[in-house]
Amino acid sequence: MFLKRYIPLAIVFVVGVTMLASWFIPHSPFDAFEIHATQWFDIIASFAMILGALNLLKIQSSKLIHRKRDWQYSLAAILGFFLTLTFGFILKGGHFLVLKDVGNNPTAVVNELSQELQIDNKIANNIYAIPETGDGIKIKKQYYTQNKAIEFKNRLETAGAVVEVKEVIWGGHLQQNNTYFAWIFKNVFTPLSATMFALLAFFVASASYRAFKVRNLEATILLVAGIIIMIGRVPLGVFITNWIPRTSFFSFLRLEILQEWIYQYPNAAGARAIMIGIGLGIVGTSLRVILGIEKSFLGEK
Amino acid sequence: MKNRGIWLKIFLLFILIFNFAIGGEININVEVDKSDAEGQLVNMLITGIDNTTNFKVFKKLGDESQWIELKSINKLSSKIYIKNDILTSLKVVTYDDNEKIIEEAISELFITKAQWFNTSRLAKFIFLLVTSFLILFYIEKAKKKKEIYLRPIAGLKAFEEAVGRATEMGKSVLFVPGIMDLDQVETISGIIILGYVSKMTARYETDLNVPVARSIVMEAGKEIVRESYMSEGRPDQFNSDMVHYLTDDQFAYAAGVNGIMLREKPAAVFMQGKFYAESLILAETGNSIGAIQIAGTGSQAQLPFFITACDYTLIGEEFFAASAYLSQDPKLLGSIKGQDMVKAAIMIIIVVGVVFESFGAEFFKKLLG
Amino acid sequence: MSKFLENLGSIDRRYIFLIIAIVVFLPLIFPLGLPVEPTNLTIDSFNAIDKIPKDEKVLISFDYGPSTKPEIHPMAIAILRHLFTNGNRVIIICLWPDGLFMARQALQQVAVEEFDLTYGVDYVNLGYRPGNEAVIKGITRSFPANFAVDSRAIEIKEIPLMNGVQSLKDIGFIFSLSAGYPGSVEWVQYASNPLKIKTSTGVTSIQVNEILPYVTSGLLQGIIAGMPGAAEYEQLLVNNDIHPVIGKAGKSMDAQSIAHLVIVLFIVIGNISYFAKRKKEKKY
Amino acid sequence: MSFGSIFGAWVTVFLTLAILSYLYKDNPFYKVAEHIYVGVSAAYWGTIAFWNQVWPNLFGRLWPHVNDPSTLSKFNQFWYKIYNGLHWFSHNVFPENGIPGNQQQNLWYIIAFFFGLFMLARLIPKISWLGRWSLAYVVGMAAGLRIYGFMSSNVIAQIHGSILPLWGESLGTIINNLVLIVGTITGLFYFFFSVEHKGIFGKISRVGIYFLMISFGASFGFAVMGRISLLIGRFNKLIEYSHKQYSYATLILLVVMVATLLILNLKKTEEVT
Repeated sequence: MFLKRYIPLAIVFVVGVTMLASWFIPHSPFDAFEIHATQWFDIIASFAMILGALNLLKIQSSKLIHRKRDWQYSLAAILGFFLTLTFGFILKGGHFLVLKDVGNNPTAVVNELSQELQIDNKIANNIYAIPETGDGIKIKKQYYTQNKAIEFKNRLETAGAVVEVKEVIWGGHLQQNNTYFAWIFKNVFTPLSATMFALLAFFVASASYRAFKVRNLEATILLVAGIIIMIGRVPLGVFITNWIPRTSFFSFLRLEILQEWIYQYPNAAGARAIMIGIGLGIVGTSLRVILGIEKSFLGEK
Repeated sequence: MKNRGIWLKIFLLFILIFNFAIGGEININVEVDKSDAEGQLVNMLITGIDNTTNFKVFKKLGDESQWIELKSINKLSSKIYIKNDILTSLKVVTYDDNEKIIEEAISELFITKAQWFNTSRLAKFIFLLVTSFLILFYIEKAKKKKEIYLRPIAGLKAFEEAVGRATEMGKSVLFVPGIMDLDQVETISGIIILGYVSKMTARYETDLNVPVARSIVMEAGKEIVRESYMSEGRPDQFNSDMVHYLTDDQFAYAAGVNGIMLREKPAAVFMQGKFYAESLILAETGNSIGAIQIAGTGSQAQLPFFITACDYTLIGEEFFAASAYLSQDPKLLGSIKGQDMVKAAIMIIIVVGVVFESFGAEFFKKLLG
Repeated sequence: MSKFLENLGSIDRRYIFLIIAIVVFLPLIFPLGLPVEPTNLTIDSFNAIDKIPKDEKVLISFDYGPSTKPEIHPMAIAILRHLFTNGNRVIIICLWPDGLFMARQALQQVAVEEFDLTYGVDYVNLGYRPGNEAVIKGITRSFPANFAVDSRAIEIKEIPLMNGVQSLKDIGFIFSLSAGYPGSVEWVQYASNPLKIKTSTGVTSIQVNEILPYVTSGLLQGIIAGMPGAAEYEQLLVNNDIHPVIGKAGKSMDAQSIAHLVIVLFIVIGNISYFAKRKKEKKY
Repeated sequence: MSFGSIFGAWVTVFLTLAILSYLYKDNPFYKVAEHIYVGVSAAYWGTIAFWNQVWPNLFGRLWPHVNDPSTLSKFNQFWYKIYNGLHWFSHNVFPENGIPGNQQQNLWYIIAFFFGLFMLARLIPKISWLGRWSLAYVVGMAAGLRIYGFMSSNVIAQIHGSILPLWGESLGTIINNLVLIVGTITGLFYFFFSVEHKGIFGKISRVGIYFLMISFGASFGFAVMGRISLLIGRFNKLIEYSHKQYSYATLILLVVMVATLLILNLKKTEEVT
């Protein structure tokens, strides 16, 4: 009972108070609290991901084993999961060459290189002046498979160069291009998230069609403000009210000026009231959590 | 604290005039700025030259040997950040037009110490104390006086109605606790609201489906839903896979939840927590399957989309007050009343501030930093 | 008639999706060249660039990144086309690290593919230097001190375009492509105002209000404001037959304008049918 | 054009069209894309979390790379023996002599290690209560961390911004300031919970609601342009991949997918009638 109830509440109180105090005490160790506290959280969250992944696999595989509806798609999810995991931890790719020495015929080496990648004068004159002792220069072309890299190495060696095949180090393979992981990011992950994001263009239209109705005064204000801003921000809006001269007293009725005024004053006022409300809501909830008044998320008993 | 600064300025001014008068050789004074919050700021003043001659300032840390040039310093008197607890000294060197050194001056050694209280955050500290006091005061008051009036919030009244509707139609209730992790206060609030909704689904024996985007939220969700089913005496109804993990990715999660909505066709959809751009995708899909949708969030940028696409929306502070409303726990109701008093104080501060500002007294606004 | 109006109110949302898809897709293939009415801010900027004497060198600063590329990159393409058509020589520097990639892409498209100019003579890319406004302050005194080599690691001394350019005082016109800090504000405060050099700028639409005071006080010759501004500039290039066809911003603005108009039409139709239904309910 | 990028283009086009097909209705293409997306992204973020968080910040701090293990202190000699066990487990993940990257050793992170393990204890029912300690840490940290940020930026900064002069300025500025002040105060009245919104109080909060509605309408209208340009970006990508160098990926896939959906539709209506 003590372990399950009071220790967690004590942890919440102690951690909450020290984190809050760290904002007001610049003296060490408090000044580094925020960085370490958030990194501790990231570590806990990363460990917890194992639970999430196991839960996902459990549910998808139970759908698969019991042939529930749409089980074939669960197969796609599980395959996608393990494929990405292998690219993350087992199969890396990202092989590249390091040119150690040019040998006695540098021009042959350079034109061999220029077939494979775009060479400009900067790289060319670097190649001529390779220092003997250094660890050579890295050729900016990476290959998924090792034998592709070896193929290019042999061609360079016939031209007299001394070349070494190397691999992107583990941990660095996430951002380098031509690694399998980067391929998944570029060709699977980015199009899916960009297209999901783009769906919003359709939903903005259907939501405004359905919701912007002159039901009552409030809905009408919502509608009028929305339309003025929408039209005022495209050249069409400028076109519609171009007849009002800019210098006249009524120039604020020009759509592009009116929309700016609405956005900067009434909208800002409303937004400010909501922000203060949210700020107080968060301060209130956080205080209730730290002081143990709100403890349902830790389980009553 | 304040007046020492003025004396300092008069003293430095005196040196400036004195030096200038007799054209004495160059001098560099360094004084640790006590009023600075982090205690890392020093005031540097170079005397004996005017700002037409080009000069450079260098810094040397106690034990190291060579001087490091401070490139961004180009004014004779400026504030410089110096790392704490290291003996440091500054040097100024003047050059003529073709980069030849004319003369040099080195300041005495000094050391900056971090302070125990960040004085520039005093106003915020006081505000925090007042807010906490008001909230605690009204919690104590609420414990004695039982009933506290809170104005009705349409969205919260609709909770029971939405779960009831799902039960009649034999459909499930879908609860989305936002897409962020438990390190956000809105997610904590979302999980607490899940506790109350799961009490209702336990009572009405309705199917509950809680897809989550973070593993920690999954664990907290399982914990609170199990407690709700226990306290409603329905442990048999509880199945831990009600709360299940989809993915950490924002839009993959939205795609997954869309899939659940289209195939399971829940009759009631709750979206309570922190949301980003995917809010409208979820709300529009929920609307396309004809479900009652009740959203609640503190994410200001998403409120317009929830307002237009959902049946009910808890706007900002209403979302954070939900747990007090749903529990009717006197302590929580008291804390909401405390928050109201803070709002009243804020309004008074604004009005008083506007009056002062209109009559040109700017000290009031400066108090708030 | 009222039956028709009522059904109008409950159009299947998929027709709305279809209309939006068409309205956004078509202008990307067949640009309608909707009449873009250039506003004064863009015209002032266009005229200021058009009036630069042929032998004056122009400095362009690339201060934006991939996230603000849709709004700012079309401006970079447009003014490079304008300057190269007028025969002006261009020196490019970048105060944002990503600005370097944006500059390379723009130069590749305009200077290499469209105008086939020679690097180092007609244009030079001095690359990115950290230090924000300190870099601007530096080049008001001396270019070599801050840009010893260009973005291809070639000594400044060996670049023909750069000899005779000791500092910003030898530059005729400055154009800042700015998405925030450091950007046009810093260029006005540390370069154009103290040295009295003619300057104009292209910014994201959110910044326009912050930059407007500099135009009214004469420190800036016009502003290209966000994507609408870029579309207007492209239209001006077409009107003055500097470039045959409108660019990416123009096409996107076509799609934006029609899409916005269509959404407003949906709202109007929705309300008409809403009133038709309410009128009918009142009768019974 | 290497095979990798052509194949990549085809995959990109297929997934883009599969997600867009969801607008028509739930169909096999969307189901495949959705499930692939969920599976891939779960493992994707898991990998990133390990290589960007756990590997450098936890293991990197417990066992930073040491060039010559013999120079270690007595305690560290023993401590790095545990690391050798991990090294035996996987050479890729735990390279020789500690984790590269210039982290200093910080043994406080053992506590974070245990909080992480407590989380995993949720898998074993008997000791699953240990997980509550980690939850308690996370919630405590969240509460303590967010109070200051929201109090200073949401509350105090907004109060500071609302204090504007109503005298001694141009008429235009005074009107604008008045709108800002009245809007903020009446908006706050709407958020009053413990007072019944009736009488004068009701009228003020009604005005507050009007300001809130202007704010929602305006930010909705403001967002429309941004959302449309996202779709423009996707269509530009589809147009780019419809060219010869990508062997007409968009055109072919579009025809194939639309045809399949029509056939599926016909088959479904046959079963129904």
